[in-house]
Order: sequence, then structure tokens, then C-alpha cells
Amino acid sequence: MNATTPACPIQVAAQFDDFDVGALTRRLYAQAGAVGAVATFVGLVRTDDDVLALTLQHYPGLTEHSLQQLAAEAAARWPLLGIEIVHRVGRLNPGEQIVYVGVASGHRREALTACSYLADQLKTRAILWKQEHRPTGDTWLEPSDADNASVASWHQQA
Amino acid sequence: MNATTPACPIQVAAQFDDFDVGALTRRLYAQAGAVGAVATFVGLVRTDDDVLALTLQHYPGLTEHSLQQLAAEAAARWPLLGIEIVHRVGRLNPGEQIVYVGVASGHRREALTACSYLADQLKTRAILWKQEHRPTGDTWLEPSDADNASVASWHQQA
Amino acid sequence: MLRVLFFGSLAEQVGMAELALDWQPGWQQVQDVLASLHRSHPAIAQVLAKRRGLLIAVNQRIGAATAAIADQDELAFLPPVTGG
Amino acid sequence: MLRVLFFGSLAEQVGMAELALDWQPGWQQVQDVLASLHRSHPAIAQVLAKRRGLLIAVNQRIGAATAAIADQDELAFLPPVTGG
Repeated sequence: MNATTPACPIQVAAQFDDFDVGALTRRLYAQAGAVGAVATFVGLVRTDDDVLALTLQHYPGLTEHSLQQLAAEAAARWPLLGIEIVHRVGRLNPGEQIVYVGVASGHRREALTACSYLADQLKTRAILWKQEHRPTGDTWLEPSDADNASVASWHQQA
Repeated sequence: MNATTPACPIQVAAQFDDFDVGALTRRLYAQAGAVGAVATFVGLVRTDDDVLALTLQHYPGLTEHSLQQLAAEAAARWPLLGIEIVHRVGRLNPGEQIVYVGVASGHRREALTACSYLADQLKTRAILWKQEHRPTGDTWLEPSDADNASVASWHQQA
Repeated sequence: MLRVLFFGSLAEQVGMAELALDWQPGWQQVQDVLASLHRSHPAIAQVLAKRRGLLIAVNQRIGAATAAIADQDELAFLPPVTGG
Repeated sequence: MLRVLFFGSLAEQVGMAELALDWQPGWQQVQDVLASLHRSHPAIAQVLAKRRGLLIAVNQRIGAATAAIADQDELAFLPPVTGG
């Protein structure tokens, strides 16, 4: 960091506890006067096809490392002023928050693009395993073809 | 609205008071189980080129109507489950929140895209006038060429 | 009576944010009011004629110079907008 | 001792989330451990050989089958991940 390259603080967490979107978002305002845009994404549990709940399994240490790596990629690609990623683990019911991505930047385009990038990358590159619980049984999920295509599209844009 | 077309509630406001990003975002979770993604955008006042403050002027009635119209366009274009736009008016100091855009959808792509759309459209189509206060005097702003190009790009994608 | 409003930089250019005009029986469209302004308020009319990209609103709805106008209406002139 | 971890659907397929293996002096790389598993735990080795897209991690860092491994390390097998 020097006078011409503002810092991009990165904070990531994998946690059982719920998170406070307001507090996480306001933390991204810290570089007041430099931050002109904050884009956020929250994923929530849907009840598609009678899903009763999800269970997210993580690998403590490696999961956080994977989140940190995705954030570092975004910070290297766009001029950002802060990134927060919080991913919940454990059993989550419909309507519950799963993941928070927040990105601060000087301008809206970079914040919105980096936020989309991270939401896409999390689907296929966050070290997490997701199980759906339904009345008919439990199923482990894998990234969909669409998820893989979304991640591939960011390489084409590089 | 019928069984196969979930409602997309739209709420817009132009107000002098500050807003609570957490409360606005959580309001978008209302259709629990259907909402899988909420994307938000917050604009904040920067100190570019020694800006001391901004003043946003609105035209009560028409300003809200313009915000409502942009939200309705987004709801017609993507399968959304909720839109909130809050635009502040009056004098705002560096670091202060200017605008909130929040979009709920079943899936991340639609929420993120619609949120970007609205952030872009607000720059050139929200009925508001923005004045910068600097040590050297006051200047009324107009949309930049880049802002106009961003809005034009959404027509090409249509 | 017709209430005429000017916003943003336009208010500074015309030197006022608001103007009350006595209603003229011949007025049917916004352009009729503009024609009258050239006689009654030539300085304002000149500014309006020069500014590029002005929008017109009648009773808080965007319209054209051919929009209908009636006594007690609110007519507004809007310079280029920018929000966000 | 080598701690071996299995995650997600893989843990169900191998019937356990964790396995402790006595350290073998000949082990140098992950693939040496895999070769031993074919003799000591053939059912697990067969599952690992069949699963497509498994990732390997040594001490919580992704590596290849040729990654170095040492006594007291943690070796993990990861099926395809999905977050968000």
C-alpha cells in the first residue's frame, strides 16, 4: 500500500451463527470519502421442490482460505476498497441467510461487477458441501452446468 | 398476479432522512422460501477533487414517480420478488449514504443484473439534480458520457 | 393562474425557482405559454430557448411542448437530471 | 500417524468422515498413501479411484497426488464443492 493505492481490507468468515447485513455493509463504509459505492449480495434458502432445509459442511481452515483467495482475486482485478464474505455452515431452514458478499469501491461499476464475480465464484470454488433435506430424502449437491458456465464466462472476460 | 407469477412489491422513496440498509434489505426477504438472492447497491458521497458536500434537489411527486417507473421496468424485464429504492435529497456530506437499491429474486443472476440496471438508470433517469460544493464554488452536475453509455448498453442487451 | 417551476441549474439561470402567471384564455398547450413568455418574460424565454435537453412536466408528468395545459396546472422545466 | 478426512458425499460413500493411519516409513507423497490404501482399505481405495473430480488437500492446502506428505500431517479428500 502507498499513497496512490488505497488498501482493500478483506474479511472472510465461515460460521454457524447468523449475520447482520446492516453491520457488515456499514463496515465497508470505513474509508469514508473514498468509498462511493457498496454492492452486496445475500443468498437465502429457498423451498424449491419441497426442500425442508440445507446442511452446509465446511473444512475449517481450508474453507476460510478459499474465501480469502476469491476475495484476493477480486481485489487484484478491480480497484476495490473493501471486501467482506461471510458464509454460514450447519443446518439452515428456508428463509435463512446463507451467504453475504459485500464490496466497496470508488465507483458503482467496479463494486457491482466484483460483487457478481464473487457470487458466481462461490458457487463452484468455495470449499463447502451442500446437502438438501427433502421429505423424500437427502441429496448432496454439485455445481450446476449453469454455475460452471458462469465461472467460465469470467475467464473469457479477463 | 396469479399462482405462477409471484408478486414483486415495489417501494420507492425520496427523503431527507438517512436510511437503514439492514432494515431495507431484510424487508426484501419477506417472501421467505421463494427469495433465494438479494442484491443491493448503496451510493455514498465521495470527496473527489475536494468536494465539501453535495446538494440533491428533487421535485416531490415526479421524483418518486421516476423511481417507481425504473423499478417497474426492472420488474417487467426480470422475474423479481421485490424492489426497494430510497434516494436521499438535501445537503449530504462526504461519507453519507445517497441512495439504496435493493432487489430480491429467486436466483442470483436476476437479482444482481436488475440491481446493476437500476444503479445505472438512476444516474440518467431519476428526476434529481445534483450540485457539488467545493472550496472554489458550486457546480451543477450532469450525467457523464460514461453514464449515458451505461444506460445505452442496457438497450443493446434488450 | 399557472404555476411555473424551474429546477437545478435552470433556476439559477432564470433567477427564480417559481413563477406565477395569470391564466390566458388562449392557452391550450405548453407551447402557447412559451410563446407568451417571449413577450412577458423575454429573459426567461431566451434561457429556455437556449438550454439543450430541457424536459417539460405538466402536473408532475413528463410531456411535450404540445401537452395540454389548463388553468391551475403546474408547469415545470427540468434541466438534465442525474441521480444515484 | 496420518489423519485422513473425507467430506460431503464422499464421507457417506466411504462410510466414515475420518480415518487414522499408522505412519509408514516409505510414504513420501500422497500417491504412496493411496497405494497403501489399496491393500489396507480396499473398499475406500475403490471409492477414491472411482470418484471423478476429487480434490486432495494436505494440511488444509489443495495439492496434487504428488504432494509431499509427512508423519502427523492431515490428508483430506474433497468431492466437488458448491457454496453460495
